[in-house]
Amino acid sequence: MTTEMICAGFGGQGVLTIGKFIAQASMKEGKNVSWLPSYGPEMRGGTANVSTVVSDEAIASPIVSFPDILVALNQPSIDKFAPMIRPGGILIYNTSMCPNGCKREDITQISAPMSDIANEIGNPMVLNMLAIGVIIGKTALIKYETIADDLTSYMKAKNPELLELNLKAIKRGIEIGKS
Amino acid sequence: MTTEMICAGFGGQGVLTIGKFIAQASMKEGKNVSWLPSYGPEMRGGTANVSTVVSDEAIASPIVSFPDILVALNQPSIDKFAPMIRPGGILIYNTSMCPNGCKREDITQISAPMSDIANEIGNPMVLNMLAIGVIIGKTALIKYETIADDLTSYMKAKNPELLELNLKAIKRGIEIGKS
Amino acid sequence: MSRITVDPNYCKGCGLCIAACPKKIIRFSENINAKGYHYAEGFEQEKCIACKMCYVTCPDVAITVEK
Amino acid sequence: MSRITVDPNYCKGCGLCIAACPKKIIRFSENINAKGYHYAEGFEQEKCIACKMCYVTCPDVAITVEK
Amino acid sequence: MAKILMKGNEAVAEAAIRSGCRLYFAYPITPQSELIEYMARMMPKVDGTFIQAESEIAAINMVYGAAGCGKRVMTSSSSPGISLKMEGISYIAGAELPCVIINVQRGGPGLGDIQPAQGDYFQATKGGGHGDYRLIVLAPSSVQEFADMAADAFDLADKYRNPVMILADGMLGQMMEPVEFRPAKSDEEVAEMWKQHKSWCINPNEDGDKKHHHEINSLEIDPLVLEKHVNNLSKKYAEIKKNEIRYEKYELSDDNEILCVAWGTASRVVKSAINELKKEGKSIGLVRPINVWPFPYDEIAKAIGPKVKKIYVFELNTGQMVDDVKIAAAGKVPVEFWGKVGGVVFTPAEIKEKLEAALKE
Amino acid sequence: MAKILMKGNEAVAEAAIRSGCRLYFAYPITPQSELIEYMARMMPKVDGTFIQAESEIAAINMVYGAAGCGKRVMTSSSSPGISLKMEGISYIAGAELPCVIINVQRGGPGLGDIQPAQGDYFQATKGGGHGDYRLIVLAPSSVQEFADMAADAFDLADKYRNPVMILADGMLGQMMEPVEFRPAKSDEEVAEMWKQHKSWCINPNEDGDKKHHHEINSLEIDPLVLEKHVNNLSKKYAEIKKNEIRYEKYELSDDNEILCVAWGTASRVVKSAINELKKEGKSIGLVRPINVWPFPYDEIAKAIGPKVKKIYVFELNTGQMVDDVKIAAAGKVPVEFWGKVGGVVFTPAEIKEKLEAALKE
Amino acid sequence: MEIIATRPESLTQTPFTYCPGCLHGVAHRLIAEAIDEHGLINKMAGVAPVGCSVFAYKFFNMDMAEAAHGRAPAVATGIKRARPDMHVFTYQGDGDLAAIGTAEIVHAANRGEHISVFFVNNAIYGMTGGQMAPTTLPDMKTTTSPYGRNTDDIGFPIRVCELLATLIAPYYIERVSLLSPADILKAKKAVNKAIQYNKEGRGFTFVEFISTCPTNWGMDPIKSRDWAKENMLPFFKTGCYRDKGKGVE
Amino acid sequence: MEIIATRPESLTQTPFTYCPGCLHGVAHRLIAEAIDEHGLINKMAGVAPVGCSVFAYKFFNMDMAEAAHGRAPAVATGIKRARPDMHVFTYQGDGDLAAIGTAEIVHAANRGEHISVFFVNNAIYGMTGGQMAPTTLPDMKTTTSPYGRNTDDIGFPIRVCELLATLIAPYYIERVSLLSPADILKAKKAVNKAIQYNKEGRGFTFVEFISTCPTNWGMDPIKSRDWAKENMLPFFKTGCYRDKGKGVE
Ligand SMILES: Cc1ncc(C[n+]2csc(CCOP(=O)(O)OP(=O)(O)O)c2C)c(N)n1
Ligand SMILES: Cc1ncc(C[n+]2csc(CCOP(=O)(O)OP(=O)(O)O)c2C)c(N)n1
Ligand code: SF4
Ligand code: SF4
Ligand code: SF4
Ligand code: SF4
Ligand code: SF4
Ligand code: SF4
Ligand SMILES: [Mg+2]
Ligand SMILES: [Mg+2]
Repeated sequence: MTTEMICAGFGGQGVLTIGKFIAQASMKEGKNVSWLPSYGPEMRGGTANVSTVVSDEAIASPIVSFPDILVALNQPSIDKFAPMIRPGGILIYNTSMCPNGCKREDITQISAPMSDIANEIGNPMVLNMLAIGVIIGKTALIKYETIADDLTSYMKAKNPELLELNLKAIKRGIEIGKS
Repeated sequence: MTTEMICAGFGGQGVLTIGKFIAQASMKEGKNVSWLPSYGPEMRGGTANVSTVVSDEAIASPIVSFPDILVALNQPSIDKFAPMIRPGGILIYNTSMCPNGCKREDITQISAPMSDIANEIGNPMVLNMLAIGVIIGKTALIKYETIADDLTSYMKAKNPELLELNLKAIKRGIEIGKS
Repeated sequence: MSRITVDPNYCKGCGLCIAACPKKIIRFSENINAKGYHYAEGFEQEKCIACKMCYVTCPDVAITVEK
Repeated sequence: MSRITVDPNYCKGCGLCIAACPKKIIRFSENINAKGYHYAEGFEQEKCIACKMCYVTCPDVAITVEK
Repeated sequence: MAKILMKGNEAVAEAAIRSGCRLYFAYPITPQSELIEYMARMMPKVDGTFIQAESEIAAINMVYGAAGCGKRVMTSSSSPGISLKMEGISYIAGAELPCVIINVQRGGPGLGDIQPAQGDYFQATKGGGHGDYRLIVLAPSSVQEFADMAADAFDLADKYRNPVMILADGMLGQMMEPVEFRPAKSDEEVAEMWKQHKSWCINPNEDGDKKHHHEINSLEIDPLVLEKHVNNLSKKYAEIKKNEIRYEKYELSDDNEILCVAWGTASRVVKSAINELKKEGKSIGLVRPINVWPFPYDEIAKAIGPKVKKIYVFELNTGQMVDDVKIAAAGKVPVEFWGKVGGVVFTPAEIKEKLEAALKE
Repeated sequence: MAKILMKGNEAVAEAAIRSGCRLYFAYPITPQSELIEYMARMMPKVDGTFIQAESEIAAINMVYGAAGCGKRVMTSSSSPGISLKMEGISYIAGAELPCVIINVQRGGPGLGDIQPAQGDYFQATKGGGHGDYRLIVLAPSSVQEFADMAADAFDLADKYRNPVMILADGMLGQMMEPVEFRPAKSDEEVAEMWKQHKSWCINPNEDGDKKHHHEINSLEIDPLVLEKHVNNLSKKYAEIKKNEIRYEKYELSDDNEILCVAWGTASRVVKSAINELKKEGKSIGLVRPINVWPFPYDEIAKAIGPKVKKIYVFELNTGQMVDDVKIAAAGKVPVEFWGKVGGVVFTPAEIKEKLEAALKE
Repeated sequence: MEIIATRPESLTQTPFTYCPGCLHGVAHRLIAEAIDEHGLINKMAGVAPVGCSVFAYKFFNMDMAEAAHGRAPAVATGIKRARPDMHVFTYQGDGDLAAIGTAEIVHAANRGEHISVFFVNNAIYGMTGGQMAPTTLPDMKTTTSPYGRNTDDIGFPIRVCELLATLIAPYYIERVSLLSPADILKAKKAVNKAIQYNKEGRGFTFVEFISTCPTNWGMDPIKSRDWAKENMLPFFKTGCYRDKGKGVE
Repeated sequence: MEIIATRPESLTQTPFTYCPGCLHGVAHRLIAEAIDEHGLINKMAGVAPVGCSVFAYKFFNMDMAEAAHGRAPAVATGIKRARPDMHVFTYQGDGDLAAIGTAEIVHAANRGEHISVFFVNNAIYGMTGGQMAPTTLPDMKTTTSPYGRNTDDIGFPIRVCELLATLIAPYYIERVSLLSPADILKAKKAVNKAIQYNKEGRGFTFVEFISTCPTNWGMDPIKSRDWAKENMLPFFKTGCYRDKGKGVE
């Protein structure tokens, strides 16, 4: 099976990291993965996006034209990428920054005021972890444990508090995803 | 018919000009001609040489490997090029600067103390005209009149005296060539 | 009587005009423009002395000053 | 007692050493070398003061000075 | 070693350091800047040299100097910057210096854009510089291969005293994939490696040998001497052609109705299309040149199965390698080309469509 | 006009001036320096501009600027200097600017030597610069043709808004042959010529048109826009391929036992050998591509007479155009190559020997 | 009411692509105003560099050429020589002008080429993501000097005005700052003078702007100005290095 | 009798390919002597340029690299960085260093690269047959300035020492002349100092030689020296432009 995902948002929202953590965890779970960011001056001030592919087979092309999953953290990302979601695919979006939402009915939509929830949790920076949680909750693409291990080994020494916030955000995201 | 000629000598001896005047006169007489100098730093201080081809047909290659005529104004030129003269070809050389001459017997050799004769005529610079004369005298490759016209149109206004010396040198050369 | 107009199509909300205005009569709008920036806007325009400092500082040439 | 030797393999007959010698004891040889140059040679070497000016000037490093 | 998720640009830099590269000179350009930035961070940690040169030209000439000392040295750039290195590369090839050059290709011509492309195939394989020389050119199609090729490239460069180019593209440079590194050379190994070049390279005259005089040089003013030199180069290139053909066979069989040829990034997309068509019962094979110079002419000729009615070449350019494929095919079957340009990467669906049309012909 | 005996380097310069070239930027290099020196002498006399640039790179970028004004502009160099222009040429092609570039080739690679060679065929015809672009490449084989090509080159450049290269060599540059010039364009004609480019080039906004805004540019950051641009370039190149194939047939006949293909200086020598063999009753034909890009693939294929058992390609390099000939031959008959390198020019005798051996096979 | 300040005619309507608070825009405006004020809009041609200001060819409302990285002065030379009846300027960043384009700027200046060069010094490569520039300050961290610019290893920032002032031909060379409204007003005078001299055909004119790169410096626009004032101005002294019109040689 | 002056060991036995009276040979000898005197023959590597001194790689008796035209400082950088235990010099002409190689010399100097650069200024391109150099004097005729260098059109000669002295890193910069035995003796001191500083690892050292080109100037060796004294020395002032060892900054 192959899952193709695009994560998109404003420059500072950490969308590249969403893709990276998903790819990294999938890799640890034995999958083939690829991660391809948009790059260059288009990023400046504007929007950033990343294509992530997770597959049991070798990955032919890391370019995702028709995503199975789109994570959109702002409205321009919905406007640009939502039309390309495969019928039956999933759109996860942040209502705090997507006033207009998406009109498609042939896809599953999950939305939450993610920016607000992140602030609630205590740090706007955990927005991307929240999104990861939603993906896990909705799709079981990766296991919570894998990513929790990853984060722990990476942040425990440096910043145990932030680690806690991050894990909290993921868990909260999982809830949203499952609901 | 095709005549291939190499003229060679020290840098200041005007060998390139010999080739040029022969080529120019032949052109005026309706022949196909080409003129190809040695070039680049090898010329510096060292010897200069030029390949001239005169032909009734289109000239395939302007490079002369086996000359019909070699004009050598110094010994190194004999040493370098005389071995390549076609059997039956002609070597014209300047005994003033070629103490060792050339040992080949399968070619016609014409020699004279050309530097001394040039001085006699009144100007060491006419050495190359002398050589042209020898070529004309020996081979009738071009007509005296053609080259005399050329020289006249070119020098009459600027330097009538030098013109006279030049013509004198050519005539003297023709005598040598014929003898 | 003077006033400024900020063109939201150009403004990127950098805040340099706000810092430059001697009268402190520029602020960020509550609205965002198409690029997502809270653009600048003048307020209490009666205080404007048409000193053009806002215009001079604005890197996006978004401001028009009238007098 | 001093003297100079000019190596004809290096000398190009530029004459700079001749101009440089305070004692005027360098001249062009009547012979030419392989490259066709009348190379320099010392004469009246008893006058040489080993000042090395000839060596210093020679662009082809053709001169050896002995003392 | 466990697999690490890494950008191609960083993976190849890391692999180069592990293979003993301690000198790296380059100038920033998108989409290869992560490579130079990685080197900037890492070289000081291994006592290596990183210099951001004043230009690509300076960088390649620094490489010339360091390679002239027999040391493992690398530079990298992207298309316009590589064009600026052409004179320098010709000098390096002429002087027979081992070094590694990476081109993370982008869309051209001119300033073009910064998206992945394969428009520099001709430049890399036919000599974009003047004169008769050849680079060994390796064309990766995954981050893992990109990294592996760094090590291979240094070994090939040393073996043949020849510059080696890795011809990647913006996609391979920017994407992350899992990568596993070969073991790193120890400091001692690195320190010793240059000695294989001691007989010709610049190095201190430790034993005061009066005859110690090595010349790093591509000039031979006497044409007969230059002729000999160029003929020797040709012999070396012939040797490389004999030894260093590398290619991948994918789904080749006697049933193949079409034979595809594609390299680098393009080949991944083609594979994907072949897989799809296989599911539909169509047999299509692929030859992927791994080294694009020397080129697997004979191998492609041999891969033309009995039922193949056409060779289809797909590239991210207007048709470059297709010339080599035509030479390989030598008229046996028609050779068709389709490509995308300007930094646009074709999709598996597009390739599938082209192949389906060809199957129907 | 009477014929004048003139060096190729000078004849082409004179012809360029006569064709309306009033801007010339270059950097000295042997064996093309007489060209720059001629321009230095003559440009002031026609109120033209001659600038000795600080480098070949500066020169080609000055050309970019002047060509961007729609004016007839030229640069020239020899092999290493041409390599330095690769980035600039790619820009000029990308921005579709008309200009003329002369390469008086010498022996390579690297500093090589200064004698005639044909080692830059690949660079000229396949794009030594990055990205997908093409130069129109004219390959003279005599001083007369060299001069004529200057005029042709400017016309082609203007017609297609494309850089045109004249690919000569040290022999053609240095030798004198009789040359007859086409009539010179009048000052008025020269002054008017740029106007064909008025709609896109840099020029004063005489009527104060508010929309007057021309961009000389090769950048398209959006890949879809760049794709379109490159596809348009491809269409233009296809048009050029259709219109601008030029080649010479020499002694072609149905009796030909061998078909030779050679270009430029090399072709002269081959003709000589063919003539000799003709005297001995052997029939050998020659196709000489006059424009080496676009290349006369079909014309060569057609020239393969019924008795031809081999195509023999002779070049002053290690084998470059031979690739194109192989594509043209498409396996119909074997293609053999022989060449000389390093600035050594083969002799008619050597070619004859090769052909005799081939006839005996 | 009357408009007393608004977008100059010499700018197109296209919004700049610069980051918020990036001073490239200020430099653009000053140049455009000077062109307007000298009535040169219809006789001016500009040359854009490769750098963040690569799109300058879209922003100036006149014929523009986009040059290869570093080669703008050569391109401008070609234009000016082809079109002596036009006026020509280049706009270049510090990587473009002081690194890869060193030879071109030195020689255009040395020829006394009749062009105006506007040089934006932000001590970094903005476009490519914050690499070290020739003008990067000692110990300053960039993505290619991650441990700070080590002057023992790679030397000090190049001061371009001082360097060009060793040449004889340049007519006018001045360094200004864009770091405060007052500085911008001074900078405007320098830009106007350069364009005026250009109009009068005096020769080579050069204005260096001390600028910022909020994005790659990782500071907000206001902080980055302060940082530049504190750190760049002491090293890059503003002032006039050559003004033949005023006898400053 | 004892030999008090003869060919230094650091020269090979190969005769120079220069024209008679060409002062390239004097510069070679001074460098070779300095290498001998500092005992560096076995630890020195040299870089030859493209120019008449292209064959310098044959003349210096040590490991040598022949660089592409203008790129010797970059090549030397590569060598020095690869072999910090060796000492490195470049030898360059005025076309090589001050035209095509402008960027490379400025940046090698600016990095304070630990190399010695020897720069032979003969105001012309010797190798290629007498074209104009960046250092060609005003009104001087060359094959590419056949009517004399027109300073209105193409500016004035570049004074490289003055230009490099605007950079901070260079340790030693001096201009000397080779135009008389006395000058040569002074030049020898400068060369020795450069090599000594190089040996001591002090940094970038630079010596410019005012030289001649009898062949392309069309003068005999003695006349060409006189011409240079009269015409070049007033423009290219000899002297020390930087000596950090002596506090000359
Ligand atoms: C030949 C070449 N080399 C490198 C690049 C990549 N490049 C684009 S912009 C740039 C640097 C720009 O820095 P600067 O000139 O300081 O301008 P800024 O972005 O800071 O305004 C570089 C290296 C290129 N496009 N072409
Ligand atoms: C890239 C390149 N451009 C041009 C040349 C031709 N060239 C060889 S030497 C030279 C100039 C040499 O002049 P200079 O540096 O002053 O040295 P000199 O001969 O006067 O000592 C030139 C232009 C070349 N070899 N390579
Ligand atoms: S013109 Fe002056 S007072 Fe008015 S808003 Fe602008 S800065 Fe403030
Ligand atoms: S300075 Fe300009 S861009 Fe910045 S906030 Fe004010 S109006 Fe907007
Ligand atoms: S050492 Fe002095 S005195 Fe002796 S020959 Fe030489 S210059 Fe003359
Ligand atoms: S200076 Fe040297 S080369 Fe010149 S004449 Fe004297 S010995 Fe000979
Ligand atoms: S990256 Fe820096 S220089 Fe470039 S636009 Fe952004 S702030 Fe300005
Ligand atoms: S051409 Fe000039 S610089 Fe070159 S060797 Fe001869 S005299 Fe010396
Ligand atoms: Mg910058
Ligand atoms: Mg010189």
